[in-house]
Amino acid sequence: MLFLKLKRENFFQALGEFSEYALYVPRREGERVLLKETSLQDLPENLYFERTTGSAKEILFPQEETLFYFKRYEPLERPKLEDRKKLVLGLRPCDAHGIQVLEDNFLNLEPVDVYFKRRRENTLLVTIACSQFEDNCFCDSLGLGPDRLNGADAIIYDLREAVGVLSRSAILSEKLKGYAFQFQEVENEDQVEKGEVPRRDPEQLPILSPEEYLALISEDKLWEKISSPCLGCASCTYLCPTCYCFDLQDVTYGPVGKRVRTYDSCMFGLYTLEASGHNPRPTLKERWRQRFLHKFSYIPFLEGILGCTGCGRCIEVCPAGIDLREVIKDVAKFKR
Amino acid sequence: MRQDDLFLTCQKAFQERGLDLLLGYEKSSSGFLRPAVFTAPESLERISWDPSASLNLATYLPRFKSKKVGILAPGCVSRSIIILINEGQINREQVTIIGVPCRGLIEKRKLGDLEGVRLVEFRDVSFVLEKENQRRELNLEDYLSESCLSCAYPAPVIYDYLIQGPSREGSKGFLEKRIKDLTRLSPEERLLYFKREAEKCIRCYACRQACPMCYCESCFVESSEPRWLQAAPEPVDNLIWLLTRVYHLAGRCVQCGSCSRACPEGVDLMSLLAWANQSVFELFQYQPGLKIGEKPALGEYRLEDPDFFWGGGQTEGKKCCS
Amino acid sequence: MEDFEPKIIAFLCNWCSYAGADLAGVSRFQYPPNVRIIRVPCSGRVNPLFVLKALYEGADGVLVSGCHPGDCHYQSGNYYARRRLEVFNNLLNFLGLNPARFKMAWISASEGAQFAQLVREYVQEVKDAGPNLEFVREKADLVRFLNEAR
Amino acid sequence: MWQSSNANPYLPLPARVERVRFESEDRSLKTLWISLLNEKDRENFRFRPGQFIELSVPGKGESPFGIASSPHEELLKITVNKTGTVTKAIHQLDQGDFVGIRGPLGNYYPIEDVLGANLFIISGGFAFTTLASFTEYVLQDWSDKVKEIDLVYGARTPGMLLYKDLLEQWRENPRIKVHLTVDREFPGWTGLVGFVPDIVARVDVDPVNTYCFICGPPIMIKLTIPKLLEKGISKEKIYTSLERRMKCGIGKCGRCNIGPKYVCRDGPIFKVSELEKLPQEY
Repeated sequence: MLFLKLKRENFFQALGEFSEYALYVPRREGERVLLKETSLQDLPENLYFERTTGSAKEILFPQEETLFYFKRYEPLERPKLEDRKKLVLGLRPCDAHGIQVLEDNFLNLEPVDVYFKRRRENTLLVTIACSQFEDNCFCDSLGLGPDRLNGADAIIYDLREAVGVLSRSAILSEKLKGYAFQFQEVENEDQVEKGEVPRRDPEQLPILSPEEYLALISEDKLWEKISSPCLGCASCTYLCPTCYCFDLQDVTYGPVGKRVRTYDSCMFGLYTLEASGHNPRPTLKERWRQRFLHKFSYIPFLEGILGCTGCGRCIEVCPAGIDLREVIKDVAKFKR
Repeated sequence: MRQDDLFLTCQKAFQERGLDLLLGYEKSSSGFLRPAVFTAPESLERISWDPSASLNLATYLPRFKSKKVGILAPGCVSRSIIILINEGQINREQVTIIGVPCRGLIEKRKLGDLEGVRLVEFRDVSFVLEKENQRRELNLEDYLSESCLSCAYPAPVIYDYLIQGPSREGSKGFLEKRIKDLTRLSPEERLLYFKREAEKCIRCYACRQACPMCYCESCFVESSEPRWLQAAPEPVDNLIWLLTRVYHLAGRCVQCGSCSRACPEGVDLMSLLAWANQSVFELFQYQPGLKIGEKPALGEYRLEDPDFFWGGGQTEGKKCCS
Repeated sequence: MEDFEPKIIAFLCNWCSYAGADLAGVSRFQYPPNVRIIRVPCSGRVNPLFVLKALYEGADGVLVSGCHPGDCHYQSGNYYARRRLEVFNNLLNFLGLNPARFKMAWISASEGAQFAQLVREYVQEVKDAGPNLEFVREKADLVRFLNEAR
Repeated sequence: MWQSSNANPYLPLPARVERVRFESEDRSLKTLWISLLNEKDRENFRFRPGQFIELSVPGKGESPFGIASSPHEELLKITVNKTGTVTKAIHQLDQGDFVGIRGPLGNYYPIEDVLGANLFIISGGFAFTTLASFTEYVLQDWSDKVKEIDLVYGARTPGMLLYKDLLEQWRENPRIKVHLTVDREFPGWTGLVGFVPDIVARVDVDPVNTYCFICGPPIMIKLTIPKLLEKGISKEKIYTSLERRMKCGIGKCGRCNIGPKYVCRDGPIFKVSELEKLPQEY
């Protein structure tokens, strides 16, 4: 990892080096903040970006994606891989944690998902350490913190006059070096100067081990209680930075068609409904158990990291007002 | 409305009616209300009702077909219950309606930057928020949902128990004005407006799930045979989804605004819904959810209904909005 | 748009309008060939989703026709259709869809001439409105692939 | 499994339907024999009984099917029950139609782990596919390395039994005891009558040195396992193949998991002792 310090104006100049990359930043559009392509001139001087309404996953794992085109009555297929290079600036450390969870699923567990891989290779993710806590966010309660590199290629720290960049991407390091007034190799991200990072007494959340969570699998009463106000919509899962479940569907036009991948949600009944009519997760109770344990037990089991980033989006959007922090506490009460 | 009145009435209803559960609200840690299912009279101490509620509780009723259920009901919820009864989803005998006065519900989205703050209390015409130890008093009327600003029936239409207290005065106007403004646009501009709204939709179906009238076990939007539209959120696909849902609710929607408040992307659902209801009213003089025993407007007909078909009697006075 | 030949889907009820269309043919009443007919048991069978689906898949206009009020083979199907489709039509108008995209009509089994006239009128209406570009599914990529794959 | 990281695991291999046959009297089950079009794919496609493929009907979608042919056969055999959109489309396929295949996917019945033991193979309905493949494979390649082989296979009616040609061959084969059963008496039926779990209870096996392999409808599996436990067979020695709704087949899309295990990637074959630790979501 390289830690670089740049003067503010030099930092913006340095971004000029990335001319072959399309620049994406969070931008407000009415009530929503979306990742939008933008020009270098339109970047805010103070490098402050609002948190995106949806999660950052869409940059690597869009809600809708064509995997390949095909002819229906002849053996002909043509995969569609995206080659566009993107520099994504202004996401949060929690977004980068979400990307890490996605990377583990799509890249680290065999087989490798070529679509995700290609996008990841073509994307430079530069996050910015949070200058304040957002409504309902709780990454500090999960031990993640608003100043961590997580799955990003680099993170920017506001050092007042200067900009600090901690980079683990060779491309980024190489291009920024020439503009930095100081740079050094670092082993550990805690060694670097981070400027003012927001601190508060984190709310204590009892996070159990994956095994302890798994042991709660047949606590029907618990899952029933938690799921009882749930409406079974997908707003939490579609906005969640770590939810990666998807559906595959064919879309046709005359003799040709394409296979499309779209988001799917474990909160939908159809998600697991088998053609025979049998549904292994027939009620919201089983679906909630799946959603919770996937994040807090299965992902930690399989990938070694927590499947929740603490971004708080699910809390904000839940039409039934279900608060994941309280769910975490409720679940812990059942610990044996 | 007094808290102890609410608590004691609910407790009384629970015991007198032998309820299995009672649908109400409780305060979340931010002070805003959230739905809660109360299964024991003792737990009712937490029950609460104020303008920070969002979801229409009648949405939960079809889940409890075999249970005796109590429910807190302001005007819109009581009307939803009437429709659910009329459409055979629940029995009148199984629901105990605890009518509550309604001063309108807050649209959290309108709080904008203030969102996420703690709600401290409600006063006569205002409410107090706290953010980072700073308190602010805001005028309630400025933050009410669009649906509540055009609510003709804030007080419960039917009830078994009634909690006393002031309700907002029935008023039409807000959405009616919005509709009028929209109809002044050219059709092309209107289509563009609705397409832009549809583009926001992420197809999470929160609107459908938050709607008491969307109780179908399987929804056309997820049908695979035939597949009406794609699961992918393409603009026209989204438009078909929104439009068809609205059509299915024409003359059934009580305009409670539950779907609109549930939408994570802030799609304008109310304009279409209000227009559909207005059409039904102007064509058939029908208002949903006011009388038990009534059939839904599109589930019946009269011989003398207006007829705008080619080759039919009437072609004059055809309502079109351009 | 001189040479624009619209594609129109017509949902005709089996008992009146379909017979009316048949009569128009048998009687050699001339009408433009832009109409593709789908026979339905009753105008009351027409789910508004049929209309949306037809437009979505690329139709430039959709016509629904049934028996005149009072003549329904099933007593009341067309009365229901009258209510539902009018509300639906109102919604489409409010949405800003060109009014030519959807038309409702009554044609009896004996109205062959009227059917021909209706189609002539409607085809002209849709021609004036131009092709349906506003309410059709996005398929440019598939069209491109089809051309390449040929 | 997918060897190369460069391969696109979502891209089906082009294949052709070579032969079709209605398998059951009610024509709800259809068997297809399929060949891969490309020489190289044919060489690379090596499977073991128990694995499955994702079969694409382009334009209609994709569904998982257990491979029913033995690894030595040239054509891949699958049997499809007509239930949903994709399977309906598959039923309309005929000789010469093009399809797509992804696979082989999932794990397989671990014959190497059970050498020297008795095998008790139990199946019901049209879930017999992978176990038919397994049985044939064992008889062909491992016949001298296992002891007794018992097969219990049941269907609702005699006409619903799959692969009658194979069953006929095995009946002649002294290496295997075949117990066929149907739900109730039928004119002309000379086999057993009764549900699979009850027949299983009546078959005499050595509880210490017997490995069981079960595949069938969820209810049959649930009722059969206790019968085997009653005989004193250890949970370690009972293997069962599970079925779940699947999309990707490679452990990415998220839906087929039971606890932290993905049926498509870690299964579909599990020991009962493993399943016990997972939620009862099957």
